Amino acid sequence: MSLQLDFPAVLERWPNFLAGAALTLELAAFATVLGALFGTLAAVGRGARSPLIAGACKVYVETIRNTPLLVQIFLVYFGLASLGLKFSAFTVAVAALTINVGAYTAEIMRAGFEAIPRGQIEAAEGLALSRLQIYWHIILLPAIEKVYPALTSQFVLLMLASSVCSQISAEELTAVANYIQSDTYRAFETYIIVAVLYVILSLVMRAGFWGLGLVLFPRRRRLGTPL
Amino acid sequence: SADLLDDITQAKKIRISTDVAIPPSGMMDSSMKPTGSDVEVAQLLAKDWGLELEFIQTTGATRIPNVLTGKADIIISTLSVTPDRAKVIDFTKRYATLQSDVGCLKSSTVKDWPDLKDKPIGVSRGTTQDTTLSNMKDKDLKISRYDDDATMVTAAVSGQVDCVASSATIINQIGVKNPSRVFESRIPLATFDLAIGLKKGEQRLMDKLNAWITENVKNGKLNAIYKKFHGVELPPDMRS
Amino acid sequence: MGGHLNINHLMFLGQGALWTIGLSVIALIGGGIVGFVIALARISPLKSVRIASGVYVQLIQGTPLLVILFLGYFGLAAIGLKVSALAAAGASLTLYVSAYLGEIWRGCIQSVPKPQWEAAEGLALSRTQRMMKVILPQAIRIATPPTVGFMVQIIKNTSLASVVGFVELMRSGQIVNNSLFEPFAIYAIIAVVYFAMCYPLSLFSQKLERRMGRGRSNLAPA
Amino acid sequence: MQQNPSSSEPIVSLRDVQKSFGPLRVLDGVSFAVERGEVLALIGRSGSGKSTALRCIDRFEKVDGGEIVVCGHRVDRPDVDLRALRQDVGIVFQSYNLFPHLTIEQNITLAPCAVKGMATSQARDLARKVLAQVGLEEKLHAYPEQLSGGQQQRAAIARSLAMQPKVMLFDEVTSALDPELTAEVLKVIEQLAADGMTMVMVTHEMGFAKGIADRIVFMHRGKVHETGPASILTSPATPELTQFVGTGNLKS
Amino acid sequence: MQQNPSSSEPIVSLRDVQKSFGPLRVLDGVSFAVERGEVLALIGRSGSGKSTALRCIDRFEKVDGGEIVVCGHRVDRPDVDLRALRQDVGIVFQSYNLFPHLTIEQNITLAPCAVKGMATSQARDLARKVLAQVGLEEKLHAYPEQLSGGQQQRAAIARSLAMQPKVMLFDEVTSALDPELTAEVLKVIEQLAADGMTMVMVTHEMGFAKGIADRIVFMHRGKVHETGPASILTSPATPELTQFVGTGNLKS
Ligand SMILES: Nc1ncnc2c1ncn2[C@@H]1O[C@H](COP(=O)(O)OP(=O)(O)OP(=O)(O)O)[C@@H](O)[C@H]1O
Ligand SMILES: Nc1ncnc2c1ncn2[C@@H]1O[C@H](COP(=O)(O)OP(=O)(O)OP(=O)(O)O)[C@@H](O)[C@H]1O
Ligand SMILES: [Mg+2]
Ligand SMILES: [Mg+2]
Repeated sequence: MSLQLDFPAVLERWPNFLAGAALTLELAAFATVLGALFGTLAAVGRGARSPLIAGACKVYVETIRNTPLLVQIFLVYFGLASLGLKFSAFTVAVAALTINVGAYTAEIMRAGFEAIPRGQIEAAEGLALSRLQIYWHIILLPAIEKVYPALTSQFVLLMLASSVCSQISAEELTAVANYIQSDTYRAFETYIIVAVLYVILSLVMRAGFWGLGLVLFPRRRRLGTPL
Repeated sequence: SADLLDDITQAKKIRISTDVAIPPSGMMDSSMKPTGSDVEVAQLLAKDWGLELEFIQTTGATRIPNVLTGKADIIISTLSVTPDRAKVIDFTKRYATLQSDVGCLKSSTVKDWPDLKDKPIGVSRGTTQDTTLSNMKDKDLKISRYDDDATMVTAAVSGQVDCVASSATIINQIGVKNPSRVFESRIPLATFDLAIGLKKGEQRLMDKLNAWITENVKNGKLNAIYKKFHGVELPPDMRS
Repeated sequence: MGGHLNINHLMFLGQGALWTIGLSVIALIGGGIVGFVIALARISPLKSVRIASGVYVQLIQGTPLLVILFLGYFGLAAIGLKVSALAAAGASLTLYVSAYLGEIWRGCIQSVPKPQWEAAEGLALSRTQRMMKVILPQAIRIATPPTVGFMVQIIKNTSLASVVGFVELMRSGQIVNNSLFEPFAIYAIIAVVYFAMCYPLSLFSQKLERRMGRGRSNLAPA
Repeated sequence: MQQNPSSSEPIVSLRDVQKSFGPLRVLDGVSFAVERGEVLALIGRSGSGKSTALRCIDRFEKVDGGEIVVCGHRVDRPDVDLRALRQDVGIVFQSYNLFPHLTIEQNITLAPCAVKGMATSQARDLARKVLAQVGLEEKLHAYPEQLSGGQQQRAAIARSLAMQPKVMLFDEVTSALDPELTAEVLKVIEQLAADGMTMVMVTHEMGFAKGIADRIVFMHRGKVHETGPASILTSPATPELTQFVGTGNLKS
Repeated sequence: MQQNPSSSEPIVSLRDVQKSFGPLRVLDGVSFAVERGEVLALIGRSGSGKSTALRCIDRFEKVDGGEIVVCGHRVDRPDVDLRALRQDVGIVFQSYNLFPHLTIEQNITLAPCAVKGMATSQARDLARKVLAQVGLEEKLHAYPEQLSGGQQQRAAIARSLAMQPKVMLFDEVTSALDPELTAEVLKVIEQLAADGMTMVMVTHEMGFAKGIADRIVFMHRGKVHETGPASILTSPATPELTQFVGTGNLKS
């Protein structure tokens, strides 16, 4: 062993860790809610009859999915500033994460839409429901139900990916870790603690989504079929 | 491996942990070769000792872990001497100094600490400037921490922050990058000694490094390097 | 320092892109081999093996790659193993990729309809024979599109290897930016290069998926 | 667009309807009409175009040529008011297509509330009424997957009934069911016929077609090959129908 | 483990077999036996446990109690040699379950080569032989998806035959097929029966059961409710069977 481990020295800084974890969770929560809305709209847009809307949604989804989040964050952060628009690091981080996860949500939701059997839509058409009513009553919730595991995994990944927000001065968990380890010079201990915290955060998120699933899908709850 | 110095001599190679993303101490020239004051100091050292030189690329945050875990032999990377750091690694004598200031946009009205209230100050995370500002709890400062100097300077150049805490050299650099955003030093922060860092308990290597620094301060070579990149000379008390 | 974007900068970025590709290949091969073992372990008849591999996947998937890379780089050194940055990054990426590919492939293996397993069983094939001759050939078809799709994630995620001193595409962009300070232009170039590497793979994966979708709908009801 | 059809006019009429999928001509000049209160059975071997004909009536497929009039709607025209048409026509498919995430009651009340703007309480009463019609009152709050196939199919019929259509279309509504479940669904349809509902049904159940249909239309290769009262099943005029009822008997 | 069953012993025998899924008792003391060369039809309404009984015979389900002996294998015992058992038993399901990535020939030769170590050329001859038996020689090199449902089902039967089983199990092998395709599959099974193959078949085709089965086992609520020669279908002893064949007749 060329290195002595000293966890207490690092654990002393628990209020900082806690604040970082809280900010990570906050970033993830905002981006999840906004990204889910945004992505669902983009998914609907990709199926739009207007080739302009469908094309724009496709370009958005493909551009985001094929470039790293870090690059996107830098482009948003420095791009906005170059335009003379100044927002807090938190706002920019949430915006960039939303744009990012929105693209993935759009792809997942589209798969969900496509997984709705044709017969369901025909049955609804046969009942004289309008296009909008069909989307709202027949497609949306069952589609979400079908892709719920994929969606929740994507949002947990988003939470983990938010670690790159440290680069634009958002003091989330990884930023705190960098700060603490350059302060205490206990890098190894710091990162082990942070890894544990991330695992806990992802478990917390999964538990949260499980609970949300119970609320969203009353049938699953009543029939006891797990997601 | 009884002794790091023996290891180095035997390998005929010295591995130096240097951040090449913190101009003007470490950076890339237009043909993308490492250059900067720390880079030249490292090159001088290797040449004097007749060793092959290997740069271990690092960021501000990984400078110290690199020597602690034996991935590099020594650090030459604007490492300022602080009591906290001295608990973990050993420092040689200083080979240069670093004047740190709070610099602001030329057009801003900031004169002293109270004017900084609610103005985000850009700083490189985990640097001595960061620690110094973070300890001024009474002053109600708003600190924006970036992962390295480059990102911080980019933030200043692009307009995300109007104040930065950094070395005087870097503060002056900002205006060069973007003439419409010239920064100047407004509030002096501290002067730090920069030293070479190495793992604790390597006394023989430490002695040899100290001797080398003493000699090169005396013959003016270190001063020449400093002046070349920072535009000013080392402080008088160091040159005499 | 300073000046304008010149051919040297572009060469430097190109070199970074090569490293990105190299790291991706290492991650894919290493992660693929370990991931295959994980996938089999996740459906093992032994409960202990299933649980152990499940915990492994949960742990890795619950930790940001940045942190895994850091632990891999300094952690291995801390326990006395001298490894190069390449080996450390390769090992960390392998761990990371294996957890995800393992899960993807497990899903594909299990999505081979249950009657296929039963039909193979009814023909007296042994467990290994069922796996090798009936299930895996079908699973590979199902697995190809998501695997190609995941390669895109690998390419993008190698950008984090910069924290352990790798000058891959992202880091080379940062370094060039340090001498030019034109963040918007440089990051836009980086984005374009990443896009050029990733988009063909995405397209390919989508094409495979579509082609397979057609084939699958023709299969016997299960 | 909708005219009140005078009682002398047929509720559904097809004239020389043409329909191709790509190169495949599926309907090749199909004509028949359904009078008010009549039950018409569409029979024919697999692929003869029965389902396609039925789907054209409710405009799930656009026709290439010919004329379709349903309750006064010109279904062949591109400007037909689809939602008005579908309020007059109820359609039930082989795969029941209940909405899995809604209870039976929600399945039934959805369209009356959303399309006709019916008040929730009124729609609930309606749901109870139509469920009673198909003998499923007690399943009001169950989810589709909690019902057997036959019950699901009856619920689907109830859902259509709740829109109070003027004509009902059935596409092999029992072919996914086993004999006992088939029997309960057929009983419901029999009752509907007795109540005077106009119906067009595609079916493989020759016995049932014989028992309930006022008229049989036998389709063969996209054409109406033979048509007449139920008795044509026992004494077919064409060799094709003879062969068809022959193989159908294998099921007995 | 395997003993050569003397010709007086039944090939398949179930004695007081019990099987529950969770709280649901699906088999509640089922006993019957099948002699060499006999064709036994398992009938009963949906959910009565027919498929489960069949699956227990080939050990796709473990029984909770009772005794099952198949070709000398004690199937109820935990230490039964599964692969030996399945070489003696062929099973064909409703969903044909051909391996979609293999040609028909490869589907057929896979098990003989992999399990019995047969030489490839010999296995190919065998494939040709069994395909001829089901009338599909010309489809040797086709992939499953290129065949119709009836052809796929016949290929699945051929695949089972290639293992030269002592007894064949069929679980509603025609219920996914339409009448015409059903007829071609039933013809193949009839031929097998004529060749003396021992068979247990779950079926809904009453007419077919009547024509081919040496014995009928009518299951009801997890029990063997009535058993006897084919004639019990026309003159049932219990009210349950009466009702069952009654509804079944609706199909004619
Ligand atoms: N959407 C479609 N695209 C292409 N071909 C189609 C489509 N729908 C039906 N067909 C073809 O049209 C022909 C007639 O189909 P249809 O479903 O009307 O037959 P059917 O008489 O209802 O048969 P079945 O008794 O099997 O339901 C078939 O050959 C079918 O493959
Ligand atoms: N794996 C299983 N887990 C739980 N319940 C099961 C399982 N398999 C069958 N059952 C239940 O056992 C009962 C008997 O099923 P089985 O499939 O044997 O009936 P069956 O007579 O073959 O009916 P059908 O004619 O519909 O095929 C049914 O209620 C079924 O839901
Ligand atoms: Mg049809
Ligand atoms: Mg069954």
